[in-house]
Amino acid sequence: MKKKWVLIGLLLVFLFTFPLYSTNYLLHIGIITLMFAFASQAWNIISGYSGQFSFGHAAFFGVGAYTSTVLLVEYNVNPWIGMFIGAIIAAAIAFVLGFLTFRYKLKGAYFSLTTLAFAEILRVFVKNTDFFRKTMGIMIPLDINPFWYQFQTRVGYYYTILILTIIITVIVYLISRSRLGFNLIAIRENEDAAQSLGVRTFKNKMIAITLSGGLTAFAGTFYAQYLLFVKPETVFASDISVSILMPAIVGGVGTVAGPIVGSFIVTPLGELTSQMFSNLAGTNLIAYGVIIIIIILFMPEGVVGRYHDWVNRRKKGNKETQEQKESVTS
Amino acid sequence: MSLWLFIQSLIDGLLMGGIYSIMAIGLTLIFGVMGIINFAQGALMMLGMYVTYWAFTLAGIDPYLSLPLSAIALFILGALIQKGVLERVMDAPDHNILLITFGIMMIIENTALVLFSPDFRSITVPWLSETIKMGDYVVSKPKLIAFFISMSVALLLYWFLQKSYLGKAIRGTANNKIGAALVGIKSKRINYITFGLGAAIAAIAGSLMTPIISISPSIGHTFILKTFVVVVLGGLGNVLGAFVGGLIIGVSEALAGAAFSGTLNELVIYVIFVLILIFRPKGIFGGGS
Amino acid sequence: MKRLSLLLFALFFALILAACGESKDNFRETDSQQDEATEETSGSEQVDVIKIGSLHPLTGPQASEGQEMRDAIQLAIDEVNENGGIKSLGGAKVELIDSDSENNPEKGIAEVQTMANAGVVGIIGPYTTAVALAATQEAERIGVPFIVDVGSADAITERGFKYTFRIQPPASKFPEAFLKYVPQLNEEYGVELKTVINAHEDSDFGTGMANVLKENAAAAGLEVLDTLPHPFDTADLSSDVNKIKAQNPDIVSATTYLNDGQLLVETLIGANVKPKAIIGMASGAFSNAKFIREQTDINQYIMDVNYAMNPNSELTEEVKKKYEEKYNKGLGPNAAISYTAAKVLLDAIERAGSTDRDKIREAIAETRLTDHILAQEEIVFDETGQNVNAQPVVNQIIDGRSYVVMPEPYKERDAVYPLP
Amino acid sequence: MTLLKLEHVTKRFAGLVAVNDVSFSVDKGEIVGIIGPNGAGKTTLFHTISGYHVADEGVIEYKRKNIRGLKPEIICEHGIARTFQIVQPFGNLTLLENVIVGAFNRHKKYSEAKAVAMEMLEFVGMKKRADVRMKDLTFPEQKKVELARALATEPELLFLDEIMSGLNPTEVQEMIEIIKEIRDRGITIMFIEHLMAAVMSLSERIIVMHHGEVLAIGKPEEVKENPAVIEAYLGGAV
Repeated sequence: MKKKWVLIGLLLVFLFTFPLYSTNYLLHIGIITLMFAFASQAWNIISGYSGQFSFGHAAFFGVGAYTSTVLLVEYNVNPWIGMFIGAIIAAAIAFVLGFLTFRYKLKGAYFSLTTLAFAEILRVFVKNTDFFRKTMGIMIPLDINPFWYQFQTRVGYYYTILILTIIITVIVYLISRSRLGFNLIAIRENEDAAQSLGVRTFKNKMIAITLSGGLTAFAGTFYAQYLLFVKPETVFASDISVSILMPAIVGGVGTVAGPIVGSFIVTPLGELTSQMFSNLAGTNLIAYGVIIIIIILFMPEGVVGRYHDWVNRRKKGNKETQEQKESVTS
Repeated sequence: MSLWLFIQSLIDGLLMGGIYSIMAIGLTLIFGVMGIINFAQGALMMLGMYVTYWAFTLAGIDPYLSLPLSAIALFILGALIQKGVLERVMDAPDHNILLITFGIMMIIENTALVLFSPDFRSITVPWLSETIKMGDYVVSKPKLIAFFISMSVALLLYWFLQKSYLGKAIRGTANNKIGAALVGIKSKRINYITFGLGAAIAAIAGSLMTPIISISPSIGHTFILKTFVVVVLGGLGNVLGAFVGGLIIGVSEALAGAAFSGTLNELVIYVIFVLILIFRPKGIFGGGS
Repeated sequence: MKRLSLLLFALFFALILAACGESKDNFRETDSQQDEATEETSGSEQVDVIKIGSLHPLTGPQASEGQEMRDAIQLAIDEVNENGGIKSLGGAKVELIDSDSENNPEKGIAEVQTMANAGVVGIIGPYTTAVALAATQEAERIGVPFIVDVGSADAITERGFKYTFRIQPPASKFPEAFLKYVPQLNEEYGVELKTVINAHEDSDFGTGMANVLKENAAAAGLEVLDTLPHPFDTADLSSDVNKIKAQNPDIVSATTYLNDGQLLVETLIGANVKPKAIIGMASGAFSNAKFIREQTDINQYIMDVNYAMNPNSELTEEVKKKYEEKYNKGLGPNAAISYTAAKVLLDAIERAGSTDRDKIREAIAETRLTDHILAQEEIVFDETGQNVNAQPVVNQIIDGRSYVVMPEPYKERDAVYPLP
Repeated sequence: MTLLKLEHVTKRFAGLVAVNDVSFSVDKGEIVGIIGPNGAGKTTLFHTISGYHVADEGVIEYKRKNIRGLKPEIICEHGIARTFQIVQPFGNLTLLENVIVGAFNRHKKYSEAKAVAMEMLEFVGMKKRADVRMKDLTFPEQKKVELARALATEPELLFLDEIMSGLNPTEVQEMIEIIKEIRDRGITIMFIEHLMAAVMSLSERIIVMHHGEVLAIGKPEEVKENPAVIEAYLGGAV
């Protein structure tokens, strides 16, 4: 137990001091890594804990990006506030999506494909709506001022997303030890059994998807403020959905540390392959695909899942040897 | 909308629907039997296109004659993918399998990019280039052929699954793995065959598309999402459903395209999709083949 | 298995650190970055290799164009190297660092960083607007000159950036040119083609031009009957073509990429739709070398209002020939723009006589390049960084070749207008 | 005091009548066994009362409130818990976590739920292995944990569906003791069981079902001598 906290402490020290010895490039990679760790952590709530696998979290990401941007550009609303409004709207959309799907007990592939379609609906809607400037996208005017969510250097963005990621991780940790968390896992593991124990499955799933959607929007707002440009093709793309779910799966679905560990593998891995295989375009993506497949083949429960398994087995082993000793001595 | 526009759109929609259908049939077969949502289906189709393209360009083989060639080639590749990779994760959670097929898609697409270059390529087949004209209405020859082949594949596959021994074994595996194993069906081999068949059908779709559009390594993206819609519409795992689903999507897309401005017709497809999922979650024709 | 996971983890970090540790980079941005660049090079000008960067989509649906453009830059570099390198720097050789944007803005930023760390003195790219906006902003922060070869949104050069330059005309110039040239064509050839339907790919590239065309058509005496967007990777345009057929316009205008442009023409012909003119606006198909050469049974007399190479220049012919010999494909206008961008950058390095990014930036700003292959006057940048003389011309495909048909002095031959 | 009352409850599946016009009542503190040949509708009856099936006809009253048509989770909140004929574990969770899910039914705080869960694990004799994953247990062990999990919801009425099947004689004896102790804690119990010795020794009353209908209700001795019951069992055996 203590060892765990020491590790977390060390990690936090590393993350907080990272800008001191990092290059600008590494800081950018760190920011993107944390951003997807954040989004993946949000995804984890509905998909990891309650097992409802969403393939369309780009919907909420995009809503976060667009809401804060439109509010800023059209109505001069501060993005720090716009961020929360975006989250509320995304949560509302998630609520509707959840209501439609869970009400009719959609599960598995059907749920995944519905979320995918939902993200597509939003993308097509935005790109056909004059109010959102169609496919032209919206640029955020440069106005460097932390009060307006714009920082002189990358360090500001880094600490913003770092703190957001820590907050969401704490939230997920608290959920994982709460009634809600246990209910969600119970739903994932065995819905019938969960019901027999008084778990209100519909209500819990609704809470999970609403929370998950709303939180994902924060990452969207951050993305928009970081790049100062949003476009339906970039923020509602299915690529974004994949980038959101990949860290959690690689790291370990339904674990608190999974999405973070996963993102620290997946995102740098993409960079690494593209640097190592830069001579021939495409080879980098082949390498990336191969490595992702290998990771999933050999660690189907994700890196953190593997680790837990290993710890469990070691514990069990220790206990057994202890018991043997005891039986010998007695 | 004038009557002419309506009828012409209907024709175009039906023909395009035939193409969506054949894409969807392969996908639905794989899902129905193995429960895999195969993201690499579009990439497999792309490979089928290249087989036909090269056969035509290098050896002058007519695209419809190279159809068996691409089907066989992709059948083998599909079976190998199943044996080499997917077999190891058949019991893993759905999301793992999904990501694996996603990885396979990346590998196939970018290998094609490295081998064939990203250039758009197209073939011109003289006897196909004339359209059939009936008064004011026009019908594209390669699309018409694709439509009929697609329908034949759907019927053949349906017949195969219902009547042949192997087909029954495949259905048996789909319904009950353990039960099938008890009566001596080797589910591993059935899975090779199923994924191979799915890939072969994707290849047929690709070959049929080659005279119609330009091909490039990333062409699969154009179809994959729409194909998912079709598959769900027809009921995951339902072959005839996938065929009819394809027609429905083709027609609604064309009619919506005629009726609305912009690209809102895409919206129509997804809205139909979500409505179907909500009110008839097993597809219009119920699940299972 | 746990060992494997830990190993992988450690490996990634180690390699990333190694990859980035090679070149030093400071973490405080903007001002200090430039100081360092100055320090690095101000001591002596003994340089062996000068690196320039290329940022284009080399994978994914836009890879075809992206690789064509990257190749053109390589050609320009090879030419300089074969002619003794950068003379003002003692014959230093130029090296291309090429990178794949994957058409993804955050990837674009990372690549700009990587290239800057690798020590490039300037970057050329990136083909699409979303990447252009993000990448130029990053280049601005670091202080590395970024020459946008293709990247159409007007906004790219409207943000007051010092380090951003653009060769191609901004998007709004194309519909403006269309509205200027079509009435001229009407007058010159004695016809009245007034109604237009505009089919365009639906990203900012096509949509932006469609909007300008629609707003200003009436003033030019033209009428836009309908505007038909489609996704660039569409597999079917029969809906759009049916609408065109139903409304029977004089002119079909089109802003497309390659495959959708070709599909549009094929579908028009298949549906027996015969407008009196088909005129592209910056069409990726109608100015594509391969389309022009190979699709002769469908492309006869198609026009395109687009940036183009200067057909009456020997230099152009020479470059075209070299490109084709080297890469076994034709040099299209996009690649020509990239080639020119490389020439501008190389010329600036030569004049700056330094690898200092600021000095090179200044040299680019002072560019006066007359010896180039584009159909425009000398290349000069205004204070926003826009190549002011960049202008679209009217091309027409006749018998498998594209000719400039308007305006003087680039005109090669008379247009066939309207379609016979 | 009547705790549960069924009146003319009928449940059909596509023409097949699984539960036919069943009426009975259970008093607080009773132990009632349900027996009957395979396919008699026992499990369907449990499912119908606990909300997994909705009865087509009839009234199901619990503490004088109609609970017909309520969802399983609501019925659990009302105070009815159950185990399953085929165990339904949360395989990837530890025993403790499995039981905590149940304990959260009445307790909102993690620490409280954990304490209750520990107590229940101790009660069924599985405390030692609290940190083991459920899927690593043997079948009889899983049954015990499932019982602890159901008890952790703090029910007043407990349904046990063939909880002794697959247990060896020692384990059966243990289980009988556990069930008696549960009854002593004031929890009313209804259980389906094939093991006649266990049924006879535990039950205060027995309900015999056959072809979806109630064949007989009564004290063990009465039921044992009921000619219709003998007939049904012999008939079923042939």
